[in-house]
Amino acid sequence: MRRIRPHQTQDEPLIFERSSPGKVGYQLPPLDVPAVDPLEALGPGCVRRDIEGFPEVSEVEVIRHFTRLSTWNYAIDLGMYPLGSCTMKYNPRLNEAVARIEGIIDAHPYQPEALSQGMQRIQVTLERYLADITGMDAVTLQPAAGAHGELTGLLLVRAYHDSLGDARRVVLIPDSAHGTNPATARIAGYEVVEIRSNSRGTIDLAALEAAVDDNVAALMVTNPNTLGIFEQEIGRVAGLLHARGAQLYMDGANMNALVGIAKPGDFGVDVMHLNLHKTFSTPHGGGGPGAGPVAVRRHLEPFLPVPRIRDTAAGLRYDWDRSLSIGRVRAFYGNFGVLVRALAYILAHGGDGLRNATVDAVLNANYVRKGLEDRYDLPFSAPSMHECVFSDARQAKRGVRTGEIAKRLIDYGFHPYTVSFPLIVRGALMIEPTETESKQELDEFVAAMQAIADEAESDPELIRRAPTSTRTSRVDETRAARKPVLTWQPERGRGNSRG
Amino acid sequence: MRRIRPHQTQDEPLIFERSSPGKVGYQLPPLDVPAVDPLEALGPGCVRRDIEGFPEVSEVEVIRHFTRLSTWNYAIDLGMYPLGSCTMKYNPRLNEAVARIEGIIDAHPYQPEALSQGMQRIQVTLERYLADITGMDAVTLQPAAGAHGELTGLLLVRAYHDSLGDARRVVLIPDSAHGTNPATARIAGYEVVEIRSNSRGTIDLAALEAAVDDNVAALMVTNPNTLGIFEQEIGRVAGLLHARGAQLYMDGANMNALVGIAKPGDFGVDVMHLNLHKTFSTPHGGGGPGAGPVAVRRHLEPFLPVPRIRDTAAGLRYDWDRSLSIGRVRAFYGNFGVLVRALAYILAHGGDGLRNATVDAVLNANYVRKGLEDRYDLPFSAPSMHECVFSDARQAKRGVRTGEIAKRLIDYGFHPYTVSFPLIVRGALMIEPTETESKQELDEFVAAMQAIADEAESDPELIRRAPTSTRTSRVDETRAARKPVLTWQPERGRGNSRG
Amino acid sequence: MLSAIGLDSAQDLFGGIPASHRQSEPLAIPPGRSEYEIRDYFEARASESCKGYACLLGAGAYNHYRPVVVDSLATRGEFLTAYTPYQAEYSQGILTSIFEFQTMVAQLTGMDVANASMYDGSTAVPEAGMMAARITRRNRLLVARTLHPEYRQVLDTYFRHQALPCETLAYDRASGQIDLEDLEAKLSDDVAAVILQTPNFFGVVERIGEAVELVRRRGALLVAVFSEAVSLGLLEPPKDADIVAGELQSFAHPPSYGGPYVGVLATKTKHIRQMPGRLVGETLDSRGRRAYCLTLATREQHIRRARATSNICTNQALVALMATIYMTLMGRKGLRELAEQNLCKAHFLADRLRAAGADLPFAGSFFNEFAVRPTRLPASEVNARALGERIIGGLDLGRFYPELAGTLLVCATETSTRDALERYAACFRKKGDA
Amino acid sequence: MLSAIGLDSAQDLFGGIPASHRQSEPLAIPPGRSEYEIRDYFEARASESCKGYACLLGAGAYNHYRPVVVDSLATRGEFLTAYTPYQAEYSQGILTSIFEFQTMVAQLTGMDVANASMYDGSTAVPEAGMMAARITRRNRLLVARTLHPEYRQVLDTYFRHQALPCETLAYDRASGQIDLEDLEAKLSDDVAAVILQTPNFFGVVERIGEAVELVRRRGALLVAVFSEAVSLGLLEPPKDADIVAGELQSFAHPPSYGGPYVGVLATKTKHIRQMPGRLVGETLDSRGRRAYCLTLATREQHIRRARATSNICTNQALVALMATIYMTLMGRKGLRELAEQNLCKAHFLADRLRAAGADLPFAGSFFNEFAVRPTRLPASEVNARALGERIIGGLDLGRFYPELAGTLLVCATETSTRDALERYAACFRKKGDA
Ligand SMILES: Cc1ncc(COP(=O)(O)O)c(C=O)c1O
Ligand SMILES: Cc1ncc(COP(=O)(O)O)c(C=O)c1O
Repeated sequence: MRRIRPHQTQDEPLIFERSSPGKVGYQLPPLDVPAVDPLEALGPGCVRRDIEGFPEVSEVEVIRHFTRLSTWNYAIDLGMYPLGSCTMKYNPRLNEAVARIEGIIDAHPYQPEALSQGMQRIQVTLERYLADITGMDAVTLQPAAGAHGELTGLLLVRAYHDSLGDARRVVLIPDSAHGTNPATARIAGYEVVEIRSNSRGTIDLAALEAAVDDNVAALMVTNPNTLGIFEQEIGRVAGLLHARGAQLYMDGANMNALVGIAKPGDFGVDVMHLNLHKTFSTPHGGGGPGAGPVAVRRHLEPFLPVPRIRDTAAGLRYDWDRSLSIGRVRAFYGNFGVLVRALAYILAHGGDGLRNATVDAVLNANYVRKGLEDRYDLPFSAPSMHECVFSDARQAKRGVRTGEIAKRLIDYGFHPYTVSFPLIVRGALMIEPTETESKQELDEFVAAMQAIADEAESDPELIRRAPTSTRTSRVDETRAARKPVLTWQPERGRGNSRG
Repeated sequence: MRRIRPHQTQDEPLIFERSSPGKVGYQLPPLDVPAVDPLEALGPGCVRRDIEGFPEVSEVEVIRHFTRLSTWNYAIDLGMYPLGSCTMKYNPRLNEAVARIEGIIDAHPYQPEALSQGMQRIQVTLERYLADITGMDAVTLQPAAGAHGELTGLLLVRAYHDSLGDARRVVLIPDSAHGTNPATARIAGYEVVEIRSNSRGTIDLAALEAAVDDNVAALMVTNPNTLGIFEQEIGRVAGLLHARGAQLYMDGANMNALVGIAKPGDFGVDVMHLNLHKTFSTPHGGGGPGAGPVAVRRHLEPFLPVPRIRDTAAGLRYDWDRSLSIGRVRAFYGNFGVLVRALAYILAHGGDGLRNATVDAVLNANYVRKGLEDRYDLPFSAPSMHECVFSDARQAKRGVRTGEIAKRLIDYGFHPYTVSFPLIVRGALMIEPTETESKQELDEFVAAMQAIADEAESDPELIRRAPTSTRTSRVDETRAARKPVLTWQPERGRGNSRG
Repeated sequence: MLSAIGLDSAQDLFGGIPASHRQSEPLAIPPGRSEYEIRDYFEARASESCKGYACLLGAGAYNHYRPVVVDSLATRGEFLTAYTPYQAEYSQGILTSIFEFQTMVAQLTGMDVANASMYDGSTAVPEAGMMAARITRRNRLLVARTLHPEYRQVLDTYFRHQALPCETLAYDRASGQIDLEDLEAKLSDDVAAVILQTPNFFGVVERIGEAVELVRRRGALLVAVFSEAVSLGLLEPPKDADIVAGELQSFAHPPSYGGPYVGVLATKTKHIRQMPGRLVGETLDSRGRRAYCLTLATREQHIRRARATSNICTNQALVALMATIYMTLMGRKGLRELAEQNLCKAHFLADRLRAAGADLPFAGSFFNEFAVRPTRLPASEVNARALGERIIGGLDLGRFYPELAGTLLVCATETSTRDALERYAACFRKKGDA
Repeated sequence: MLSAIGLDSAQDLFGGIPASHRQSEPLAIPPGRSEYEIRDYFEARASESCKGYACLLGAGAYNHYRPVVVDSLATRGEFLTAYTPYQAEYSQGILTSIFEFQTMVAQLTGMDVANASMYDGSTAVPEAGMMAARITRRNRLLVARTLHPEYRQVLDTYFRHQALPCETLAYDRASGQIDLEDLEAKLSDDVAAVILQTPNFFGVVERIGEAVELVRRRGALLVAVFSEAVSLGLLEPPKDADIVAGELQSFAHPPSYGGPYVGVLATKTKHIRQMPGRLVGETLDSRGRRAYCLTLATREQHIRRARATSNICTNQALVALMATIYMTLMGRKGLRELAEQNLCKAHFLADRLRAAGADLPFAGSFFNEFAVRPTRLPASEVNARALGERIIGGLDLGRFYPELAGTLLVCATETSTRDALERYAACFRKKGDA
């Protein structure tokens, strides 16, 4: 299989190393009002002399700098990006265009409500669709990402219990959970108790039953879980919790397996978040922005962050007057531009299209699983939903670990899968192709993974040296952490400017 | 010098080899009028069955296909592009934005003139600025590129002579001229007589004098000429021609050496074209679009293509009623979007900025010349303007020719200079850095050229194998021409789909 | 840097220019403006234009949807800021896409090969005419009056000086198609080519098949022209023509007040050496891998100079790339569906106009535009009323065909909403009419 | 593909979901729409917004020019569609740009290090507060009432459940700055940090220097907050603070109805191990060449889980990239010039408003926004008149400060034309006033 070829890429120093005194990349219109002396207006101690070290380059140098840098990245636009749990699907360009429409991109969050009807309409429409998709009763769009949604959700649970005079201290979290879940629970003021998974890879019901008591505020469950397995007993889990007054929180990062097929509201979930930058295709942009709306059942609705939007005779209006609200989790109305993109995605797909996407996502994951299960160890055999998780058990015998297989995949022109997560699988390979990959792309991926399995037998050293096809070979992460260099310093820089 | 590094690039078959039946990349809105049966509306013989072989791919496949392809190109956005005679300067992104403003991009050429005042204002403003820059009296914006401007210009000359009852058959062209000049003269119905250059690289005045007679319609001269040398005798040249009733046509491809410094109208030029895609920075786009406005002295103005724009009491109005006009050279009003970009460029620079750009362009060319004259043969020593022309005489002794030095430059991360042009220099290296290159970039270029000169001495074979750093090694152009394959054919294709 | 080259001042750089030829006054162009002032300037010009109007003009410049993807890709610096791909090893991206362009244009037009682009449809026509003259070594051209009038004007300008006389072929007043009898009468053994457009300027599908037979009999070539590329999604391509010349503006490029557009020229394999313009061919690299490069350059001006097949150099590569991306997105099915939608919209409009009492003077079948004569109001009044409704109405054919003054050429595409079409039809009725 | 995995129907794919949990009804979401219908939908929403209005609102969301270059680069697929750069060898582009971002933010704020971004300014503040609590092992926070009220609300929400009490510091009614006596009175040995914003919510430059001294004496940390990043082009950075938390929206990201923005958190080297969020560090690759990677991940949730410094995972990388490109374009000189223009515009507006009889209640110096009290007309009427002029006037401070009802917070930036400023000032006069 030949998916990549060696080619040249332009090298480029740090922008600071390109600076020459006096250069600028941008011209301002002339000032049309009288000049003011900063020293006079602000007082001498308040005015800075200079921004030392700040770049001084021309426009064409800016263009080249970032264009050159960009060529060192992999991206969905270049090929499959099978990061498990990340749902790296195609990001439609239309969504970028609509988010930049004048009147949207330049709307000010404090502009009069009468001038904000379109912006409010976008919010209530998206809220309604997300409520339908999740089977929940109300949605807040304020959280800026998944982890932020988790925090919002747990604060809702906390406020709910407080309102009943029933303060609780513990949140239960399965050992397969994503790291944000326990981190969030702590920030929300809870203690975390871990629940072990059973041999099927799902929640151990007995362990759960033993752990649930009147001090438990909620269980945070990811469904399908991080093994890509649907929690079949989720109904009983919900029953157990509800019987003791605890809430069921669902981490909806894996909703790409469920949209249009199953609604969390139908299997007992009380509160959940969605990652619009996963399931709803808003671009990852190298690490954000995202949006993490939270959907709740009716009993939690009074606690949602302010403001809510109400439909009044005068039009849509913000409602600030909600005494039970947990308050704000973010200024203004969340990552609005991301919401616009997600709504565009939903409108483009429609109800049926969303369901079809789910079917294709699950089909693609199972196709990859089928293609690789002969060569890689599958620690859990339960049916896979949108992703499948292997372990490096077989390759480890030859001294080849998941992290190295991942690096080798780069030499085949694919971005690696998610490495070493979930933690309950030793040496996990977590693969999520998403629905937007063609059979052709999947076949090439499977062939690459098979070839690497062969190499693990025949030439493990080859894998350990990978990647050899990129401008930067294996990066020394230990060195970076040992003596952190986190900013450019003029003294150091020049020497290895083309380093 | 390390300017490039090896990196991987994604391979990609032809789009036809990616097709799967039924796939589409785009959805249309539902039809809001009754359906019509094509067979009925058009008659059976008129309706095609299918577009055999046309692509069938999804949107993400389209994105990846062209993104991957794009990574195989060099571009100004990646670095210096020192093609002589091509003026590959930085293309400001702002100009792309303004050309896409609603009301401009969607203006219809036949929309009522009352609704076209903005479009006409853009034209007259650009005409006025170009007239000022060239020192001429009137400008037509209709020609679509330089060669098209040449044709327009010669037809103007022809019409002018015809109007005097003085039909002439010959156009004189220096041997250093660009190929479009003689090709154009033929299409305009003239015979071409070549004028040889003197030892200084400029027009041989004696040869010219000998050739000018009453049958000569015009001399087409490039100034500065294709050696980057200003035709110092241009005043006398004009005198010679005018004395015999002939016209002086100037190929303005090299106006980047003159804008704001000297006006062709001041040294006897009667008619000339400009290449907006060179001097005025409109992007080359892999070979166009361009625009080739023609500027004329007053005596040629009556012959300009229709329509002209007149300022009337009712506003700007097209004037079709010009009995002496040569007619149209293109439908509508030329490459309007290119005109918009060029005007934006002029507005951004202003008069002084344009002049400064010229100074920098000439400075950069001379800086490069200085850096290389020790290592490469300089066949003509007259002062260089915006470009400098070397020959491969020294390297040829080691069997290394200009075309090979050019390919080797690729391995240093630079696009080659113009190869083997002008024809009067054996083995020409024609280098035009333009004003938008920084000293840093020029220094790297000079260093690369010097390194290649060293290699020509030490390891000529290395140069002959170049380029080795690109995904495609030396391309066999002879094979392509021997048995031309100009379209993809299904039978052939599959075999080497990742060829 | 000045000192590095041994000069004292910037003035010295221009020592090669005689002082008398240097300008003494600065340019009369105002000082440089900032990005936002320039934006404001063009926004102001745009506001003196068609913003917010529905447009029912076609006539060689068509309104079609433009998928966002096209611009997202075509504005990548690697495409936008590259030169003509003379250096193949550094230009495989653009070369590959041009090869795809050539292939798709050939598939679309039913020809064997196509070049890498011409300036536009209007200039592709004289290039086709000159090519035909070279092939046949004949020098007369017969040109249908139903060819776009501005294309005819360009043809005239090009041919007037080349001893290539052009004669016009009449059209049939009933069908709006070429008058075959006139063709037969004018065809003689010195005719290099007959040039027909289909759908023609009136929107009427031409009788290519019948014309071809007559043309063949006299050993002339048939040049088929199109200005509305979308029609090729549905109409039988002019397979029997010898040369096809056309305009691909409809494929992802907006009207943009007339340009830049992209002309195409396609033909049979046997004629490629007479073809103008750039061609990309398939070959191998030194390691035997498939590669592309410009080829058959011996036809071109930079090699053959005065004897080149054309003087064209810079062409319309970026617009051709946009068309390539567009054709790829729409694909085999999408282009068909698009063409059908155009057909339906135009026929809907025709029905509504007839119902509003207008006459359709031509009986020939049409694709997405057609001629219509208002009967209850003068054409100018119809359009004035339409403007009041923020609709730009059809083109008065009297501009180019005096005998058709008061007849409008209207066009409806997938972008024309039913509402706009109905409102335009209403403008044909007198106030108070049913 | 179904058959390749041994299934008969798509239904079978969902065998893992108990039938009772599968939905029986399809989603109540209308059928998929085409690109142009979606565009129309959002154009319609946009037309129900601020299009065509000049906006004099600031208050945490600022209107500044956005150079086209920013979007041209940030929308390149290689940036737009990449994931968080966990795989360093495949992400050197984004890693390098983040390293540059960290450096520029440090230069701008006068700190040693900055992280790779927080959600926004409002959430950066509680992260800074928690960080201070970890560093000092203390748990009380003192928060200026002049901190953006919505930031304070977010802080409350975060802290209410963490046994981290927040107390508010009064402001001086004359200067609009923090009341230093109140600060001194409330400072005690259990205070982790004092949180001040400068310029504060009223636009007034805060007395950071004086506050720092008091804070230091009690062993607490000073957290300096900014919401208008452009001010740092001119104002002395809060070098003496221990942590700087802020919002970079002003750098190339339009107000976008409140998001996505980009928060930053910067601090002194000694505190980096307590810092939340991602960090990029410099290192070498296996061949000894400079390279970048995410580092100090042991602070983060995916390694340290419940004991992480924060739960943040996805952040605002793309907006941070836009800010990086913007800072690079403006550069050392441009940012200064920009800041000066803002200063001039705001002071011009202030002069005009005073001339129109308005009161500026606070004496503290201001950058590009300030509080103003109309005296001749009620604030609501001033703004209503301004709307009639297509100007969105200032924010009534009564919304957050009942005692300031009828006082407006207005902002002028380089985008505010003199004409708009003058017309707004005119709205402060009674009709017929001089
Ligand atoms: C299962 C799971 N939960 C939570 C998160 C956190 O979401 P975010 O990164 O949007 O904060 C992720 C994202 O990686 C995830 O995969
Ligand atoms: C000197 C000279 N003349 C004429 C031309 C032809 O211009 P165009 O390519 O715009 O037709 C060129 C372009 O390469 C040139 O360099």
